[in-house]
Amino acid sequence: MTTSSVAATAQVTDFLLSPELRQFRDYVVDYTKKHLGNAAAYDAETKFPRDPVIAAAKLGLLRTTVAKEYGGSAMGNLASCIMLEEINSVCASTGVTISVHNSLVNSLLGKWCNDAQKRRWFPKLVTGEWLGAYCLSEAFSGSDAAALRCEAKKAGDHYVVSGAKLWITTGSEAQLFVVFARTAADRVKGISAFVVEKTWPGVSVGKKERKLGIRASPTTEIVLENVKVPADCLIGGEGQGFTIALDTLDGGRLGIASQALGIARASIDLIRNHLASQVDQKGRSTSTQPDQWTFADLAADLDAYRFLTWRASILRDNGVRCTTEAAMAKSTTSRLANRAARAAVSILGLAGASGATAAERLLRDARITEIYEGATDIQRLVIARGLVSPS
Amino acid sequence: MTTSSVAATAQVTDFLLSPELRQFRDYVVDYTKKHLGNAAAYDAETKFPRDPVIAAAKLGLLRTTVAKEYGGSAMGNLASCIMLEEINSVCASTGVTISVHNSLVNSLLGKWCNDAQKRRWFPKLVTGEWLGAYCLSEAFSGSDAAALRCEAKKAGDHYVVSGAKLWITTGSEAQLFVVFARTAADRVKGISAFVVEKTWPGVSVGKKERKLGIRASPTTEIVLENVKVPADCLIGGEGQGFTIALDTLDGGRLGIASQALGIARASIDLIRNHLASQVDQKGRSTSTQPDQWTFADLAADLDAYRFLTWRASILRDNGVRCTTEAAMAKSTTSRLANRAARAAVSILGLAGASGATAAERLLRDARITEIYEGATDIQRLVIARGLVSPS
Amino acid sequence: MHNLELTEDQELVVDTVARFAADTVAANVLDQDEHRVFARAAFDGLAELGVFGLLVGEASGGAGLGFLPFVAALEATGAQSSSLARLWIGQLQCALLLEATRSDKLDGVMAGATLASYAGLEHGLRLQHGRLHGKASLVPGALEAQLFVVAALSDGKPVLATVEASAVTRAPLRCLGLASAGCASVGFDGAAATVLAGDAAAAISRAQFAAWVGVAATAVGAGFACVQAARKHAAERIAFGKPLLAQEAVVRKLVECRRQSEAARHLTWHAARLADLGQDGGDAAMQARLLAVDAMVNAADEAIQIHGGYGYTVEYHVERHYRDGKTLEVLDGGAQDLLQRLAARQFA
Amino acid sequence: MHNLELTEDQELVVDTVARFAADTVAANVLDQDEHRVFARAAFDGLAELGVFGLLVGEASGGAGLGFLPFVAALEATGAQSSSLARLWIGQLQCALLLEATRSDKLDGVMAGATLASYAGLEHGLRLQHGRLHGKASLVPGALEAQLFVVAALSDGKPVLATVEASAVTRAPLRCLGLASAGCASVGFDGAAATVLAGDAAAAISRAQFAAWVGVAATAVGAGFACVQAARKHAAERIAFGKPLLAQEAVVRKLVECRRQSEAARHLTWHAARLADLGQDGGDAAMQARLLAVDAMVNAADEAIQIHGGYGYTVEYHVERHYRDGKTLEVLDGGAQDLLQRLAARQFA
Repeated sequence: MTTSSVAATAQVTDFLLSPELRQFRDYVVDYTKKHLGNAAAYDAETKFPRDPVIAAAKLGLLRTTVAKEYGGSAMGNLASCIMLEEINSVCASTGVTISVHNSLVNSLLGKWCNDAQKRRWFPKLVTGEWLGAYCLSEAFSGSDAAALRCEAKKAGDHYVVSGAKLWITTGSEAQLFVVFARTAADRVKGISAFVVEKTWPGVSVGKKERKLGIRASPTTEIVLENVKVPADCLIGGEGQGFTIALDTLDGGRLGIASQALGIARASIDLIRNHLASQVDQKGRSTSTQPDQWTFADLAADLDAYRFLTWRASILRDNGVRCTTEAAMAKSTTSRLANRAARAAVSILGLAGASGATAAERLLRDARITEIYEGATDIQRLVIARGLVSPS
Repeated sequence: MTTSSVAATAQVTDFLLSPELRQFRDYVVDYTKKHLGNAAAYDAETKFPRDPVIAAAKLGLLRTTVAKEYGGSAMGNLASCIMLEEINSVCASTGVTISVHNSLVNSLLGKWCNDAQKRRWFPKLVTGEWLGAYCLSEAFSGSDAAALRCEAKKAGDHYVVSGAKLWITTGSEAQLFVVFARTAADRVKGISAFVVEKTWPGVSVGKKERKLGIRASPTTEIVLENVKVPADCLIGGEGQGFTIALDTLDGGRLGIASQALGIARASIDLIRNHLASQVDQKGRSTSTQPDQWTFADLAADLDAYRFLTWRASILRDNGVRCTTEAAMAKSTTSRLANRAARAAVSILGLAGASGATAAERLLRDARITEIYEGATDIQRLVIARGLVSPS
Repeated sequence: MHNLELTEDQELVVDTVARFAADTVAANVLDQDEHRVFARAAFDGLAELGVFGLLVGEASGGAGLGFLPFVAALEATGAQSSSLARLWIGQLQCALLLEATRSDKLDGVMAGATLASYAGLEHGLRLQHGRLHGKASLVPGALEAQLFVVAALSDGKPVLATVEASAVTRAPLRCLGLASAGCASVGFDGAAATVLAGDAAAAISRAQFAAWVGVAATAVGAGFACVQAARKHAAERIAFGKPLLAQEAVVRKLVECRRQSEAARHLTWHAARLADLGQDGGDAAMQARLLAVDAMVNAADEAIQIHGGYGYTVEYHVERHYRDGKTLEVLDGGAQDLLQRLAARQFA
Repeated sequence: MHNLELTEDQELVVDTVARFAADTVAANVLDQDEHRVFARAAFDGLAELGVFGLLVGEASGGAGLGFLPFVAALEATGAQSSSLARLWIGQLQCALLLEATRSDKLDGVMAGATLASYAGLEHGLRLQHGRLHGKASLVPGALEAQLFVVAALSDGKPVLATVEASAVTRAPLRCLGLASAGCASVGFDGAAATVLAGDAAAAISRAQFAAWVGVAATAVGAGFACVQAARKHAAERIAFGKPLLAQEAVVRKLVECRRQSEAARHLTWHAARLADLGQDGGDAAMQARLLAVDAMVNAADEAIQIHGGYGYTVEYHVERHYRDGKTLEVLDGGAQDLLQRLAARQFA
């Protein structure tokens, strides 16, 4: 575990972040203020936030989950979560781009690739020259990931990969794809993971989805037609794909949990500002009790579920399996994000729905957090399985 | 702050309790197993759990919030919370007795009394020879505590205290009362705090409430008829009473939050056991998805809100004001306890309502946690006030 | 109060029951509940009003007035006592079952001379060679019943049978709620049973329906009663210099609770109307039962909160409604069973 | 489908609208919504059906058919397009207001020749010396309206006035929902207004009522549509070797959603019935509106979840219903306003 170096010292002591992490958070806040001002425009125009992502790369935000020997900053999962909460509180499309790059692609490569593979791809990934995408879902396999059909047939020193991957975040912008494909019939043990580069013959970007939210993050189909994938692009061993996919998703879920925290916080801040603005001529609050109650409940849950997210991140940073804890973090934060965004629209009223404030965008962006990288329903079953009959 | 000695070292590191606290928790669990087996009978017979409380005293559980120089173990608020979660997961009547004794009475005396006062009362309180009660509420002042009418008239070297205090936990069993009374007309600044001993002339136990739950914890009226209270029983200065009351309630709320956590956990454990018992002949689970979902959501919230409670406790242990954080802890945990207990009754069905399991008692006990030591509604306003216009 | 377009006969029954509930039942309900005293006098009072044959056809000696007045009268009863309402529902279920199977025990049950309890299929009882096996873990009225009407499986098929109380083993329960309803567990232990003739499945369905709309109406009445009680307390209780009722959040809760009970009431009426028209009101009845009980529990919960410490004592009605609501929820198979039935009917 | 005991005339209108909605409206609704195209053709289609005078008395040239067919027809419309339903509601509110004030503009509005938008008191507009001041920050239909009917305060009292579209400043909005309803902000900036005669307060109340039951019916229709769409997807989508619909938790959600919309529907009908009987249906209408919109948002939310990634795309209807539901919620003063009104009416 190359990313576990941070865990030598405590990251959170008595519920306070370490000074290093607080400093890092300030650094990220500075980035969001300088570079994410156009979030609403990117959304309206469904335009990929290229400049913000490049700026993030320059500031080193695309290498937090990569070991130092490969050019990363090895800050680990908790640092990534803190970063992602800040970024997503301003722009969820930028947020998910970075989350997938760091929490899915870089983390996966760092944990499962051999040294040669890491030396081959990390130089481009840590600088943001390349963005990464994670290609697991297909038209007929979403929550039921093991039902995937994409095929990888061994042919000498390479594999021939064919299939269509759906719902690929950053699909049209990524240069490196982690592709899960079937090397054998066995439902679970027949799945293997590969790195596929965009420029290889047979790789193409298919249909682009038009979505409710995170509209500036391109979600596309990735079509693989008889793509010759060199055998040295196999990640881990044949048949390890499903294990890799699930393990990686534990980390990915922490990224999405952090996205949800960011969206929730932004929504709660809108409500707070609205309440603060409701004063009579003498400066006394005229906000209604029911609105204050809603705000109070949301604010308490924000703190509570952030702790769940941090806890799971630290476990992962320490190399401890955190499947149940990550599922708790994702299922609670994603529901909170939706609840908070809906409340913001309700409480802001016409200003919440008209587009005059960020509320309506937050509501649309929030909705994806309950769906991708493991739907809420699946998270609940994961938690129940983890706690009712511990394995 | 005599109780802050524990805060020199971290109590919770990366969301894990310190070894000392884990050891202490085991110690308390051992107590609950040995001494709280008759919780259901005490409840059915509305009988004060005297033996369990005496056993707790012998094990030193009534002195955790008292400084060592006065015979306490100075373990602080977090340790108390951990203890109270365990005790309340088995018997909420025993739990609230200890919570009031430790979190309200002992904490208050330790923080606000002078040395002579402490030397006078703590020897009896830390051994459990005396139990303490906290007398703030009256018939016409509950949430609106500053509306209290109980009078304390200065007369030379003593005060004459008259009034009736309502909803006094441990009322009929306590030997020492902290009584809030009015020494001047000013709504807030006219309130002072006194120690009143049960044996003093004019002190009597009034009506005993018949309640939905915590039936084994006697809730009574305490009637004060021209009680001569020596001036050296005034706590702090005249007019400091309301400040003392509110500050103490921050700690008390952590006790009740812990009670709620215990009740929630016991309810969730009932659901877990029920789900685990639902298997077919081949050992496959036959529990329903909706029940698993309910369980998963409750289990995640239990962890989340426990962190809120621990955070506030640590702040208080460190001498940092935690009014907002304590309100977050109490409002979330108390609602969770009720939600969990209601779910347990629903999921256990007839066995949940018939008295065949603890579910129905948990449901009845849980309901008080949203009411006493600051109703949920008030906690929400406290949170909103704390966060919307920080003072 | 209602908007049911009842006939004069129906209206008379409803008004009579409503008066009886408000005048007579209300007087003892707190005390009886606290001390777990069986609501004998109230049951006898209902018997005198002749309402146990409300749903039984005139040909069988009943009033044949249908479900509409039943739900309206139960709403009034539920406002005072869920224990009594549940006893009434059980007695009426037994009457319906005995009517359908042409049992000679019908008259005694309709008259209230025989206190009868119904144990439904949810208890998993079995009938073999004329004897009943199994245990019903919680049956309202069972402690005082003279007669049990039992739905059981015989060779995997539903059958109906009657069992004399003397043939069973009963144990009183410290139930969460319905403390005046004589709830008990009933062990059948091979008790001799009289198997009833006729279409058991159809009769059981009708008895279930009666419980669904009956409990729904009871819960609607109790839900409104909680709102009413909370409103009264909030109007009288002064905090921070004004009545609680002047606090927006308090009133908001009451508005929300009332809205839920109102919606449940309309679904209940809809189900009753459909049944009286000879149509299938099953979906509406189950939906109404689910919504009404949720609304009752929620209203009781909020009413307790508005009462503060007072609401936690047995001197006010709201804690009783809270316990009764949760107890009503788990009876008749519980909410889970209804949701599964609805799922099968609507989405299979 | 319904159980409303409509007259033949009423039934005809409802069936015609339902067919029009299912056949014609449904075809373009996704595309128009995605590209924020105004539902002109559908509006004109409704005009051709002559439904803008549905609530206007026969003496004034309307159909005078009352609220029952209105809510039934709007439910069918809401199942397809909340944008169109909201346009209809606005047009009909204007017709009611113009009828009450005997305005000569009524005929054009009833015929649909004049597209009219209503800006209610919630916008805080003021009338002084025959000119309107203030800004309405979100008005459905405003972008395309030829005529505005405006409720404003004049010396603190409510008045009604009409304003020509040419006199106001309009800005299109990227609203959360109702993307085909031509939502815009409207600046009145001293626009010359024609003050309408008659009892403004009474007319405004009636227009409010029409919006409450109208939005309630729209949301009921959309709520059921979400359940239907989710059911369809769940029946087709295979996961873990079986259709989603075979998963208990999925069906449970659908049962719950349907139950909520069903309850809201009955409250809506109840409100409409009371109004048609000349009674006060205000409480029921507000309760119905609150419940129906909540049920719609919840159903859309669950339907998106059941659709998974597909539900997040604009190719399915459910994300549109989600946005539309939240947008319907904040119009007409929003849920807060309704709750405050109910509080004042029920607990003051």
